[in-house]
Amino acid sequence: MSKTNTTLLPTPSRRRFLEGLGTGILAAPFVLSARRTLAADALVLVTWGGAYADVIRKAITTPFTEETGIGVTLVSGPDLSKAKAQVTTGNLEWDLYDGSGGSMHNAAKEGLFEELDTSVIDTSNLVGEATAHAMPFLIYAGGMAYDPERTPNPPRTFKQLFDGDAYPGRIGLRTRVSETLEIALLGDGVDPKDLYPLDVDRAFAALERIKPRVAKWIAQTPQTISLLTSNEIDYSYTYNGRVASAKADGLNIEFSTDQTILMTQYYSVLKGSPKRAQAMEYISYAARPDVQKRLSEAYYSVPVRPGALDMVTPEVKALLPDPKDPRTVLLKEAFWADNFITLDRRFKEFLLT
Amino acid sequence: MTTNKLSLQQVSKAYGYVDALHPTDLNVAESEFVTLLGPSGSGKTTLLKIIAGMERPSGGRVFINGRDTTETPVRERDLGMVFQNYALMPHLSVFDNVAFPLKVRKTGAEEIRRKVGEALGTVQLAHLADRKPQALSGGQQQRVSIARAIVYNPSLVLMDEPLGALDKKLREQLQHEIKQLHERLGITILYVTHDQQEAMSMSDRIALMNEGRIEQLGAPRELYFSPKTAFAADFLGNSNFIEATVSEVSAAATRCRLSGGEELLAPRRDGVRQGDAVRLMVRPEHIRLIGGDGAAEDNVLTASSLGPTFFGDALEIRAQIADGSEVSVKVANNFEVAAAAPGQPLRLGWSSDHTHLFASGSGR
Amino acid sequence: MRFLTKNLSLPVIVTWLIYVFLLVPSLVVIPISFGTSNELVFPPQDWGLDLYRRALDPAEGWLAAAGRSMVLGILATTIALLMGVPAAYGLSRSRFPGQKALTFMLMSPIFAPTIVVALALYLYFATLGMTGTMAALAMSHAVVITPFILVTTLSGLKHLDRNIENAAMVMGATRLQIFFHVVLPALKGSVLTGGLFAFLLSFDEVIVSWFIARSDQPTLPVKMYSSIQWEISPVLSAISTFLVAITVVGSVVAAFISSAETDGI
Amino acid sequence: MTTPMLRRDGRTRTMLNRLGFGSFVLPLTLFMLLVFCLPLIGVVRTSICDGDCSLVAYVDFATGKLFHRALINTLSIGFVTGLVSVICGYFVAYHLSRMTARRRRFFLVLVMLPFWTSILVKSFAFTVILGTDGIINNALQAVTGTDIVIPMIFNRAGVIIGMAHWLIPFAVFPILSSLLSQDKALRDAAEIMGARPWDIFWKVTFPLSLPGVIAGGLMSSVIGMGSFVTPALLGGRRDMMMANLVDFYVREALDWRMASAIAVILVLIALLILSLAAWLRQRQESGAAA
Repeated sequence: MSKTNTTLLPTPSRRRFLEGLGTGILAAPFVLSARRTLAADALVLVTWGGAYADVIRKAITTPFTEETGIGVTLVSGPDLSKAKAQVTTGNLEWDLYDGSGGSMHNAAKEGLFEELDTSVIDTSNLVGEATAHAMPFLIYAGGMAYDPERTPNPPRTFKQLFDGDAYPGRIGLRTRVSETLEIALLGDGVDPKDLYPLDVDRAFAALERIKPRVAKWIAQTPQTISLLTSNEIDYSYTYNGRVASAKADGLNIEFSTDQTILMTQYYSVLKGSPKRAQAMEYISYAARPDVQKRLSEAYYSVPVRPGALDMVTPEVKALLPDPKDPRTVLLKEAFWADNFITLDRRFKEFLLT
Repeated sequence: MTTNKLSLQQVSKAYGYVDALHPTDLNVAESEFVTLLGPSGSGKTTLLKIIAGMERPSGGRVFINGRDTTETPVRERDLGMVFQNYALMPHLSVFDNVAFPLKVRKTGAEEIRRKVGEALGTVQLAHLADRKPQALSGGQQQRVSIARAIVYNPSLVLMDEPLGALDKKLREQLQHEIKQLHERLGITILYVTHDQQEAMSMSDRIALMNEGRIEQLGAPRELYFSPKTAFAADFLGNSNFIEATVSEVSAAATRCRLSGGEELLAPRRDGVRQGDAVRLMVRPEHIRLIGGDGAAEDNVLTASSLGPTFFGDALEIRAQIADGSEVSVKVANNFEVAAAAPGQPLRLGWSSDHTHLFASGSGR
Repeated sequence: MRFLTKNLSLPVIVTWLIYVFLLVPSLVVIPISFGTSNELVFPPQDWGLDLYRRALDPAEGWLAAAGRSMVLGILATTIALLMGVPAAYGLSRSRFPGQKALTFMLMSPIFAPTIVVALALYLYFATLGMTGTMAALAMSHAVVITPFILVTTLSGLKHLDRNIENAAMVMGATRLQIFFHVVLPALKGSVLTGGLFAFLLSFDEVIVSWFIARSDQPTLPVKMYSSIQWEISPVLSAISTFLVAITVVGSVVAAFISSAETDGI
Repeated sequence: MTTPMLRRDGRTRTMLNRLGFGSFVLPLTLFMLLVFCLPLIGVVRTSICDGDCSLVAYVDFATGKLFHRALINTLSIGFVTGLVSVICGYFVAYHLSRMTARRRRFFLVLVMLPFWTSILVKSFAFTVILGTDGIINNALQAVTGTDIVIPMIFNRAGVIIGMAHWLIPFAVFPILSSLLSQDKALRDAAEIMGARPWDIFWKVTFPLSLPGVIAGGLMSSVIGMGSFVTPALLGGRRDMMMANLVDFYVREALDWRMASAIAVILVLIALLILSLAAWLRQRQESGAAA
């Protein structure tokens, strides 16, 4: 906890001096507290922009406001460093944070988030797994996408993907250590139920083998689709929702639901938010089965409440992976919360050599 | 038969509808020092650029060393050039600047060293060979530039107002040096200047240019003593112009009448008839002040002094004659100044041989 | 040395290839902008103006972001010009100990990697509680672009005849009067060029803005950057095409209007 | 700015007069001290003190294989990018310097057009042009009648191409400026003395433009060393640069100490390169004067 209170210039006198300089001399006429101009009573949710924000707005925030009267303002560009800056300087711009993966849990360790109020939010009975600070609200599936015209016989599981003799072809994988190590172990033949805790050395050994076939390690999600359509890669590790919207736009692209890795998107409340109670209410609402059904149909996500999957229309359900399928893997966030930093570094070193 | 180092045949240049240079002929013999003299805008720079190849002539041919070079690229014309602003390479040492033309000719290192040494010796700068040009004075820089222009023995060296940026003292010294260099090495030089004294003191021949053509071409004395036009008379040296009307033309002389009633004699000139309006010119140093009633000259005018001006080596007295125009007289500096105090009556006399007659309206 | 512009020699071919290299990516984007798909596809299968409609739809926020970037660019360029041009003049017309070090310090943002500048300013303004303010954003951009104004102004000053200033000084003008009435008018060309370049840099800046800008008021590049986390919307191609078209048309018009054949950059 | 005040207030005026030209430099100096130097000092401080104070980040950097690789990548990509940008920039600047001012203004707009197209869209455009199934490779295959594929993207070449595309204008400006300031008489003189265009270029024009070349090269390589979006989009797995690591440690690992340490080292490298260039130039100049 002591770590979060540190800033780049920690001594109070120094800091006050700088504040005086900054606000007084440099910019007195311009300075506005970042917070002040946002709609006074609305919750501020930081989330991704573009089509994703449209989905969230349609499926969650607009009905939420209608039902509760609590306004929600969506801003784009979640960034943990900004969250850290806001929390450490006490100058909060956001209330709710939409994040995923190991870095989110790392941030929770740094003390950036409020603990979830379990009297408001039901953190049990979930497809995913809630932590003390982060509540799942959206589950999406990572798996193999391919061009059915170019590749009539694609690998449908990661084990097949790693079988270069039967399934030769250029592969696109992510530069994220989480997901990728899971893929490696599954590809190497590990049974999904024995996956965790990850056998890290075995995973890297498997990655080493497949390295020559990986045409691009993709940092930006859009490239998982554009590189496939522009024929730079044959098998792309990407996400079912992403493929579904590309298909809807007429692109020749298919997604294998035979084996997928389910990943969880979380909501957390920024430490010290003055709207903590409303934020908890919002999170609770987002996980409600009827909201999950709407989200699922708009985004092709797997509902976080077990029952909700059966409420989804059959057309959408056909495109969703089955969380009960033994081949499906649910990414274990607890593992990554503990190992993200060290493994990411090892992964980066692996990439560089 | 000796070939001219430079020969221009009907060279002309037009920019759009403007004739910058009318068809012009000019020959420069080997070892000759010819100066293009004229005011700015007279076409001398255009002519120089055509010779150098930096401008294409609109018509005519340029021969250098007997070879038609009208279409030859600049670099193959075998010319040297000295620029007003020196145009020394700031990134090269003095030695390398002078060696430049030899290096681009792929001359051997040993020969370069010898020739550059000689050239720098000629301009007395051998001791500064390692300096950068910026570390040199203006005069020294121009000497480097001269050394660079002669080191490869070009057929013809062009000098474009090379002394224009220097002060008077230095200018005179370098005039002398260039002249000596010319005589000692026998190089052929085409020199451009607007300074008539510089032109007269240095040149074998002067091509006086005005309004895009050569107005008169000849030895400095010839131009000075026998200017063919009022412009030539006016541009070279100082001159007094007097408006008059021809009253009588005889075999030996022309008699002219001034509007004030006086009559003056001038040498006979073809084409001038009785009744023509003419301009008479006499140089200030040819006019004498005549004391008493002595009438030792064939041309005499009475005038009223406007006062003397002291020039150190001489004294100039300005005077007004009967028709109201001004005449200046150059006398020795031991002249009794009081005699020329403003308002004093003066009698001016000069020989009719020193009187030049031009048709009115010619020149400026 | 006419060989590069007149005859078709190797250097000419290379030069034009470089122009092609500089322009072609922008040109590829143009046809994409007239497609109708929500995915980036080249060449588009159907043609239409949907993307432009979306780019210009106020609800999508692109116009607002572009306007914000415009204001920010003008603000930052103004700050940079107000401080950079006098500073360049002062530096070029005086000699004092430590001048080289000072010049280096003032130029150093050019040579500091952008990510470092971004991190430094981010931590700094976070400490001051100023992240997300327009003031912080404008000052950050000014830091990044002022050196470019310094460079172009200094090079313009080098070509300026100092005797004109001396003449003005003899006539009794103060340094300030000389600066405003003699130097500035003569420097117009290089100041304008520097200003334009600086404005472009500010308009295009992502990294610093990403850190400093307020998340609900992104600049155009930041909005572009945050919109691609999930998909690259082809709307971006419409926006790019739009900007390119405005620039080209504007500059052609400007070139025809301005008659002064001032030399310089 | 401060001008209207100066006219009225006599005391300020005399004070400023005593300061002389310094008063022109003062505002920017203060601004840079407060909004650039102070923040940079903050980074240095954070690299050592983030909660507790220690040099652990630097030790980590000195010993970590990841950092060594990223360092080598940064240096080599920066160097090659600077070189490519300067060479391409020279051709363009030379072309620009030999045209009328009005034409040049138009061409400069062309040179700056890349600025208006976001790298995000451009990365796709580059895929369309340079990719396996891209325009160039398809054309090559059509012309040669083979399956030849030149990998130009998602590798080191892709990074260099993408960065040069953005950095060429940065190189063009200083080179153009030094070309335009050259006295045309020098080239005329060289030509009259018999130099061929090639000689004139290499013996006169190019040496005189060296300051611009050096400035453009330094600028483009240092800016190149600090970028991370282009390598992520157009590079291969090995093209991770120090800036990518700064980005990662700031935004994902939230380890600002490490991020700051890497940033400090990045700045030190830039400083080192700059002083090396300054030293070389000084040596060359003083050597010439002696």
